[in-house]
Amino acid sequence: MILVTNNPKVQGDPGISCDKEYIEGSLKDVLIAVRDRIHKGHKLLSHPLSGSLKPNETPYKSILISKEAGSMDWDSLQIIENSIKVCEKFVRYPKKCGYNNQERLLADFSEVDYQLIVAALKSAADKVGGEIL
Amino acid sequence: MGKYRVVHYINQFFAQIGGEEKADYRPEAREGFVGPGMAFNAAFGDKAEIVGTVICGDSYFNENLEAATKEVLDLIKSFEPDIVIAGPAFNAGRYGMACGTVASTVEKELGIPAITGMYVENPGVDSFKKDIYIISTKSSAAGMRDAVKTMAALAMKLAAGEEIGASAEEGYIPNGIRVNFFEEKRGSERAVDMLLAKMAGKPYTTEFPMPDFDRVEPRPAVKDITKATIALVTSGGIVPKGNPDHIESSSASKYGKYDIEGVFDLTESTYETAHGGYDPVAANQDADRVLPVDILREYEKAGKIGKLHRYFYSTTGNGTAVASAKAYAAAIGKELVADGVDAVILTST
Amino acid sequence: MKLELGNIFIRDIRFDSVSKVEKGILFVNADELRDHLLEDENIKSVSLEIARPGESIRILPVKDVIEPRVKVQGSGGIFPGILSKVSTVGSGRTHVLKGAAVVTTGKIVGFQEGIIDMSGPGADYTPFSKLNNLVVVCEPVDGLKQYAHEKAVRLAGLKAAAYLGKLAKDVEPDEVKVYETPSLKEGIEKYPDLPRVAYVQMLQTQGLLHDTYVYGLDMKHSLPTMLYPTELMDGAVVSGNCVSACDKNTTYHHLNNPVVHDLFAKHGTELNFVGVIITNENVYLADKERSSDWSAKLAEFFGVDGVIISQEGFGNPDTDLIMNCKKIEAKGIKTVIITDEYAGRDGASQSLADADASADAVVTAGNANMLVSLPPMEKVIGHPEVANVIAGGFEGSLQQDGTIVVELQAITGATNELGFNKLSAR
Amino acid sequence: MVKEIERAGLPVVHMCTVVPISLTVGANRIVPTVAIPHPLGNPALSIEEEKELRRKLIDKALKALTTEVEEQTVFEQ
Repeated sequence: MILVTNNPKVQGDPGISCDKEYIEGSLKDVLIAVRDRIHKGHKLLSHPLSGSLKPNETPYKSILISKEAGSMDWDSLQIIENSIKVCEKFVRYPKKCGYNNQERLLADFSEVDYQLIVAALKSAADKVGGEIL
Repeated sequence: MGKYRVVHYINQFFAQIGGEEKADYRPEAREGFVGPGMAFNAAFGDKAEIVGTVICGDSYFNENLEAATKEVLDLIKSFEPDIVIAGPAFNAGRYGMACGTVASTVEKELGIPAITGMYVENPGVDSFKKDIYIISTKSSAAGMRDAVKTMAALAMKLAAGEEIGASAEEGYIPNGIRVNFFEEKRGSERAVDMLLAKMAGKPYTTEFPMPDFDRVEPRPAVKDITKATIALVTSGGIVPKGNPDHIESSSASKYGKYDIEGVFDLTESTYETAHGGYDPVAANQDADRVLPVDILREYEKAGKIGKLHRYFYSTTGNGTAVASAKAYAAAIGKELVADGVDAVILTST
Repeated sequence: MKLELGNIFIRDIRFDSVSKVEKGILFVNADELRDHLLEDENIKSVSLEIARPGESIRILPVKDVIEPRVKVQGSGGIFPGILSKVSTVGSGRTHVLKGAAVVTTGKIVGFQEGIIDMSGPGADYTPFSKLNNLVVVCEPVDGLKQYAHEKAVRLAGLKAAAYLGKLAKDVEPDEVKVYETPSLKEGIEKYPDLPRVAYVQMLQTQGLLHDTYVYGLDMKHSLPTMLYPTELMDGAVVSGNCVSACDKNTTYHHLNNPVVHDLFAKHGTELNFVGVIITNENVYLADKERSSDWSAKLAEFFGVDGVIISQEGFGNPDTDLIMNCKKIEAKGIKTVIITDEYAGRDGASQSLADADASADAVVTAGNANMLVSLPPMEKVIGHPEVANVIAGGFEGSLQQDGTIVVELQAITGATNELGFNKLSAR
Repeated sequence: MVKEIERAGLPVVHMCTVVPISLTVGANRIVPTVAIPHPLGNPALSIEEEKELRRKLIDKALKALTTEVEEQTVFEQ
């Protein structure tokens, strides 16, 4: 399993011991990196539009893909392409600003993304004997 | 405030000039209303009035599209209207195309709001529903009364610059722009009603149509491939180096057409991809990996195919968006047929 | 399973020295309720406010809305597995303070969201503007983590609702409605000629601030299962979902699930309402596959002719929705899905993140990206500065005169995907 | 796009990596290709091997164009 993320909290958590690909960039950059991996035959394991936060709200995204690359997976492809389209639809609109506490806001977005991917990792761990957590 | 000035466009039949035998009737303007215009005037009450009617035969219009449009437009303009109403055309195909052309050109070139009315299966609907409001009518003139009522109401709103509601409220054919409005029943009750209809095999209307999944009949196979002219088309975004036409990296609104006379191989220094939907490294190194010009030239020389068409067409769009490229794909298709191409190899990434 | 719902119509809510329900008025002893809620050591302070229909009041950010109910007869208590012990609810008799609600607000995260305007144009979009609301504003103890904070506010809302609900225990209801679901076998015998219908309810279960609890169980850890519809009316399903105000299902929505009510309205006459299949919306894709397989399998097993599928939330649940629809249709069972749209502010973008030809009967609750302008209110309960970061709000959305321009998605319950409202789009 | 060109009157062979997409967009003659970033090539091969790969795919495409079909058909081998 490979965790593609731009969330420093996810990247920095030693408790998440699977392979990580850290993206220094935007939420969309993470989606693009995952898309390119899917084109190479990796499978999507968690939904790229995790959470109900809109792509022009939260800057963070963490996505799980398979470590193995086989033949290209059509379902994964469809989901990532649709997710990129949704992202593009939202980022046309101005980003929300922090009203007085940008740091708190970013920390909260980071925390939510972190918790959502932990929930996905738990689902994954149940299947592979818990070795990844 | 004075009455809004309305110009009405109708064909030779509704002007009571004649049927098919008079379909070549040339554009003509008359003061005031003609034929169904009377019903419109009645529906406007004291809010508006038809100041002039422009008449044109359906054959004349469709066979002389550019000239007729200009003539009709000039006549309409001479009345200085606030709003233009074309038709309704019901299920008459050529009349529908004329009404759609007139109304959309009036909006585009004169900046005056214009509407028309058609039966949902009129070919004019698909061509123009995104450009203008087309009121949904019955298939024949028996639906004139309802059509006039709905068209007049929407026309008055447009003339006054009022906000236009959802298609279901105003009666126009859905144009892909989603507009909110309040239904009479709540969503759950509508869902129960819809399910009861669906289970009983009765008609119902979905509130959100899924994207178009229609099909086209396969064309006959090429009889003799060694004599055939084959054209290359790609949605993989292959363009001459530097992307001279500035094809956008995704959901491109245009396509590129490139001359490959004398080109035998696409190289790193001559071609690249403009596509943003995949990792471009492999395609930039060797664009033949997306658009196989090299092998087709080889086959052309060896007589395995008749000829590689002189131009290739290129656009971007990930697989699924290939479906949305409808308008320009139709244009490409037309051109290829006109140029005598026999078959197409379309490559997608 | 049979439940009698005794509705007591509430037309006003007031603070008083004694909490009671009298002649349609809900009196609340604020100190007593506050003390009750402060028993939770994670809560530092509680303030209570009243917001009535038509008043110039804006509440934000809203976390949950809960209707006060009490179990009068039958097994179990309201909110089983959370406030009451885990025993099956949905039968006997339950009293409801109809027209009243508890609204919780609290800034759990920086982007906390949800607006309820009690008057003006915003009031048209939220059903909660028509209720007499007791607003519970909770402040957590310092340094409380988000998940603990969410839980504390969630429980405070449920406890406040239960506290008010108890006042209805011995009050004579203004009307009594009876809802009954026979067993599968009885149903077939009783209504041999009616089409059999189930309701597939998708519950938000992605993780922090995106969770739903069924008898206290975090639904993301469950396989799809079935409920008698009346179990929902006793609080079997509780919202822990704080994100996407317009299309999250509050606990109030679960208690008053409109699909359940509208199916019951035709039960025994035009259809045979068999029951509710609840399923989840997990982030992990294999979970989505498994859960949709399971909901289709349950629908097949119940031998239904049709199902209504409702959604909760934005984005990836579109994938669950289409999977459920496709797999259930593939079993030869007719489906209608209820969703909402994100078609952009101009309404021109593709509305859903997924699509399939089998989804040919769709009910939409409207375009959540539509802009609305909300004029200032005389009183704001909660945190007005939150408007600028609220989902659907954007930079500068809080204007100098107090007007806020937001997307519809900022308004609590505006595009509810259970079909609670009349708002739609074409 | 495939559909519109075919509608104009020409047989089209769609060379596409993801067959389900091709089916969705309504192609009638489909030849599956190598990978999204390089449908008709493979950077891991030598230039000559790659050309051979491309020839094979083009052969398949030509065969598809000269084969009568009545419904959506995937030309595998």
